[in-house]
Amino acid sequence: MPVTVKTFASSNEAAAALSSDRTARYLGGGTLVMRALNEGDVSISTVVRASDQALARIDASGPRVTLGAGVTFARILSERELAFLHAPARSIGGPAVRNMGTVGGNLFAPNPYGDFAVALLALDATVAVQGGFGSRDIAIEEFLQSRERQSGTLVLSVSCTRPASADAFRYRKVARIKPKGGSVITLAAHLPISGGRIAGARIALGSMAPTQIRAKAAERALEGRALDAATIAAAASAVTEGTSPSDNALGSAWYRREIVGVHLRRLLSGQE
Amino acid sequence: MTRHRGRGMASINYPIGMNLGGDPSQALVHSNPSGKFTVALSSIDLGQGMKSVTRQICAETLGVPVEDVYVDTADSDTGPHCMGSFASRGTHRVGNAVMAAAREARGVMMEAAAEELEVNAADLDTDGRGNIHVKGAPHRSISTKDVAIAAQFKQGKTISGRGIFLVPLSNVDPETGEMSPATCYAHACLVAEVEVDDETGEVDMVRMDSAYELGRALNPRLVEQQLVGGAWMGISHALYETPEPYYPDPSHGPRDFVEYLMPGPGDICPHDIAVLERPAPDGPFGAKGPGEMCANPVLPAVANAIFNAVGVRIDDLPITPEKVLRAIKAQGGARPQARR
Amino acid sequence: MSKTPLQFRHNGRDVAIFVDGGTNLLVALRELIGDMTPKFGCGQGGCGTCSVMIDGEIHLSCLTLAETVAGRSVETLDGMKQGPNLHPLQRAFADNFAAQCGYCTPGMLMAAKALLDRNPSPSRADIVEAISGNICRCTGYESIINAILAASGGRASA
Amino acid sequence: MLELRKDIFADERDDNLKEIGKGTQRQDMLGHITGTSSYFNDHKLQGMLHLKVVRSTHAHARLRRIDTSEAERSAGVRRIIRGADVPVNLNTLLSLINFGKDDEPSLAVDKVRYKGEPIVAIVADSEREAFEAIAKVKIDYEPLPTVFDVEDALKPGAPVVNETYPKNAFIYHEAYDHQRLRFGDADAALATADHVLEQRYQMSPIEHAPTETNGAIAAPDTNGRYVVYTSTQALFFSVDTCAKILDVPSNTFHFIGGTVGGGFGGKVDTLTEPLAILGAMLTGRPVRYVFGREEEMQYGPPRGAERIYIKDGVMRDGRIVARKIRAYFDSGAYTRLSSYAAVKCAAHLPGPYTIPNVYGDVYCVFTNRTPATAMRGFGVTAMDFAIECQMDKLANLVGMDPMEFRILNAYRDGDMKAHRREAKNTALIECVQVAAEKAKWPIRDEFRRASSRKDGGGSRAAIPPTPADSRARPAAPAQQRTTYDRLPASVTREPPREPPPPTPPAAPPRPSAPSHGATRFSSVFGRRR
Repeated sequence: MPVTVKTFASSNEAAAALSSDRTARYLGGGTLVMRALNEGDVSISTVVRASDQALARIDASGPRVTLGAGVTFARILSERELAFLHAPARSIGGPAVRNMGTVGGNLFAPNPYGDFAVALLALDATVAVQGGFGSRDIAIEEFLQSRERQSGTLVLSVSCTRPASADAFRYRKVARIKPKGGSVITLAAHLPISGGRIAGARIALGSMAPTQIRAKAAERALEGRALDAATIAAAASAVTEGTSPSDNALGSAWYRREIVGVHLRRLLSGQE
Repeated sequence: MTRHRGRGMASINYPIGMNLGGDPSQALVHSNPSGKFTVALSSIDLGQGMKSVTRQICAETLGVPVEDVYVDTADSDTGPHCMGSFASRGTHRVGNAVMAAAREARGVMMEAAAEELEVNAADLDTDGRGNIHVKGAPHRSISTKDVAIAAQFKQGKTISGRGIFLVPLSNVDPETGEMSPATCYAHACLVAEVEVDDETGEVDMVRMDSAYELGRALNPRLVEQQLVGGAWMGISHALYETPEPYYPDPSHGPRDFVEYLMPGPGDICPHDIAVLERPAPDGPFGAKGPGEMCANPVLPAVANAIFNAVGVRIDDLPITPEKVLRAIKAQGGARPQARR
Repeated sequence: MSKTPLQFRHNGRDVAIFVDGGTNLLVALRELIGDMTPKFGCGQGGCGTCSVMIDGEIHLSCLTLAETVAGRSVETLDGMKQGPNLHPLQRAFADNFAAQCGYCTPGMLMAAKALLDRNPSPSRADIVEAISGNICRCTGYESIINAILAASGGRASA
Repeated sequence: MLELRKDIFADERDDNLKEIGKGTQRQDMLGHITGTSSYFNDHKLQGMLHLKVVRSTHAHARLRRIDTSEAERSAGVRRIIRGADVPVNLNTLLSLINFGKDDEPSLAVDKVRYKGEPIVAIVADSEREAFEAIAKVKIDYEPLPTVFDVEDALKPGAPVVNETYPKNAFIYHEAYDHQRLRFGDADAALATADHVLEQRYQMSPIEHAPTETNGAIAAPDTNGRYVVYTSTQALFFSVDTCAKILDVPSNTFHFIGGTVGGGFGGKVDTLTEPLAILGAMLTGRPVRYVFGREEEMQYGPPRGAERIYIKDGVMRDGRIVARKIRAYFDSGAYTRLSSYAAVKCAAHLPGPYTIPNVYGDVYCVFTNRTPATAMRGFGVTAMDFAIECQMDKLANLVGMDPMEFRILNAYRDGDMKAHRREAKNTALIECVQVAAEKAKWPIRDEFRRASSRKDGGGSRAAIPPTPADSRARPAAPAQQRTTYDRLPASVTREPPREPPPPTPPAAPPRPSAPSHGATRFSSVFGRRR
């Protein structure tokens, strides 16, 4: 049986089709669903698409930035207003993958993929989803933790608040292969500074747990302090707390635990 | 200081052709009526340049321009038997077979030319530009095209040749291992410079300098392709690759090019190569085979450079950042050795 | 029958085919149109041998649902020559011996063209980035980088 | 950057050639840059079917039941192929040169020996339909104990991986579970050495990862033949292997290949051609069988892993006086080419150095992993890694510069090698000298003046007295026969002679016997003297 492709004009209809059919998957940029089909994943028999232009919209005019789920990484890189997201967008794939892969799809990408979601987690993004019962907003942390149950939902957009300064948001993907390789670990840090002190620190990690997670102990070590060497060292030594990395082809759990503090220290102190 | 540089070296040799011999290859060469030649092989070009190098060998042996030769490969109906493209045997074995076939074809071509010029074939030579002339009298000449026409339509001769090359099979003494594994060997020495991050165990290649001895560089550009690409593969074997990252535990095998690690275009380093040519007595124009041995010296040279940089010996391939970091931690930190 | 009609521009010519649901663009190009220049290397998006340009942007044809190119323009290596003449990139790849087995070459050339179409004088770092999604197992990349530098008027280091 | 050092060995070369030595453009370059080079998969055949295999999900298991009834009824399925459908469902690649015993089925019948081993092949109208049918094949496995470590596999009581070799090791010369190399008295020399260094080295498997995966398209041709487009690296190896497995004369096939998207050794094993042809025979239609990337990476054969122990004796002045090596090739579940790699490895010992006492035992061991095969540097890559890391350690141990240490111990023209043949045409010293020069690595004058053509031979040409092994000869399975050893173990044998010189390039070609029918390479040269 060939796969059935259903294309809808509105995301409402697409979401309804998706939630009513367990064999249906939503086709974004194709990097997940087309690969699964190419590799013989027969659990997918329906591919759902939506031509809704809202899914490809970028709203970057104000302090709150909204990215349609269908926005590609290449489009993010072409928007000067989205400079704070350029580093994570550029860290994904090669140019072809960036022309195809989408913000929405990245939320579903399993290890060792899903680097953009690490950045969004540090930025405390909100995910707007269209479920069977209408649309709603979910905090990204909750979305990622319950990702296994989200496959029947359609992501509409992601939004976050623009960091106050270029320095307040930092991102690093540690890969074996240059310039592009799978993530050994990925780190993102949002460090708003208020009166010389960090207020509302968020550190997100990729490949340090089954899904992207926050390093809450490291956040606590930073909170309310100046970003000096002692604070950075305290955050670096606390960063493995609560993590549960695994072994995979790119590195072992041991190695990830060993280096995550080194890279957090380098990231926060501006070292290469 | 977290990054340390070090240099290491290694030298190797490599046997040419299937171990113990017994691996024949054949070639057929024939001319069409315009004096253009086809080489029929069943050998394989997998990128190493089989078609190109046998074309040059054939042209040189026939004494015609390389443009007048085309190599057709591999078709089991038209190409005579060849053991295959492996064991660094292509240039040496197939090259010799092509040379033998081209020599026989040249013999017929010279006989046909001699008949046209009414001289003795032994007094003729080729100019490599498509003409055959009387030695010492270049004006008494005939083009290979005219010779081919005359041979085909007037003299009834086939300008063609058959060639085979076989290193006879050697047996092995079960008690001592006495044997004749190969008739010639290629050689190499390579110096690798690396930079090691002692907090992450990451190793970056800085540069490589090498000398490769391969009998004769039949085509230096093809040699360069093999040596540059082969050394890249050596880096890859040294630092990155395996389908079983936790060998002998078979788990976590890579499934795609993100999980299977090979150095990307941003991981390469300058590589200065010197090529030495000590002709092999039984190689075609002395050639051995550069294809396989080029990667081999890189692996130990990199391992030895890492020791020079941080004082740890990693004896398990691939040398991953994890292995380097574990070893550095086990010895209580990096111990840079005397700078080389 | 559940075939879907599909029309698009292929190297400047309009083509019309019928595809099965789920057919990717690589299969459509190779098996339905007969353009064998894009190659299958992985079907996973990891090797770049199937790279084509869609509306001037580089894409992986193996991960592109064929029917999404309806009405769009698809360029492959088959359309790179300018009439009978080689494209400067093709000449530069030849001059720099930037192909060995040749299997990655179509994808590399498309990735390089996508770069030069937007950035006619790229730096070495730009080139490295542009081909970072394309695997070559033979060359070690150096000759390919040099070829692209040469085609863009830069000086190759070899 | 490549520099030709024409000044070195100039007296041995004629550099006045017309085509040789020129950087002529590749014959295939225009095809490559225009995308018109034709690989096996670039052939579009009318009505082509697609073959996919069901692979074992266990590394070692008995197959209790294989139920394909639901898969047979699946949409688009043209034919299900089981082991019983394969005319000769047991083969070993090197049976073509009469080396080793048939030990590997094309499709597993009663047992699987590695994860990913093919059990059932499905031929369907589309790849999707083949995948759907695969999902409907039910296999009842009885898992068996597994062994993954080469040294564990050789221990008594280890699970038997491959019943053809019940001790989990390839049998050499009907006598030993390893290939030996004996030259001089290594133990005596170790006892008198100033320093002894024993080290362990290991290499994990390595995947060839050619950008083009393994594959073949087979189609019925006119007059009862089959045309086969293939990615093979060894055309006649594939032709003859298919003739054997499918039990038909080799001229049934018209194989076309020759332009291959990288191989590096990974396209010698003839894995896709037999099933593609069988599919075409059973359906009367063109059939394509091409590996997906994950199949290529995990179930396509890799360069096998190796474990190596080296024990060296070195004198204070830097001379190596003894080298003792024990090496294990991890063949995976079947022999393929690892048995041959071990012999090549033994021949390579002790590396490009003249060492008066050398002792080597090289094992080819079976484990429950993907069978290994040849790869660029076959049999040598890991050993070179081990030897050259060891050389660096030895140089360090005696306080010598590693370049000078190599030159001191390098083999030279006229020296006797450990496999008892004279070293000729050597050039290691010159390579070390030039690499040192290029890298601006200072070496002392006496080492700069050394030459491969000087100071070899003489006492270095002698074969030293070699004590017979004290170890009892292990009992050998009676049925073992290899090219290497046709004589019963008890017969006193003549040592192998230096073979006659190879066919000189100038010699007129010998007429070749026509290749037809089921001719095996072995019938051409498999006899011993």
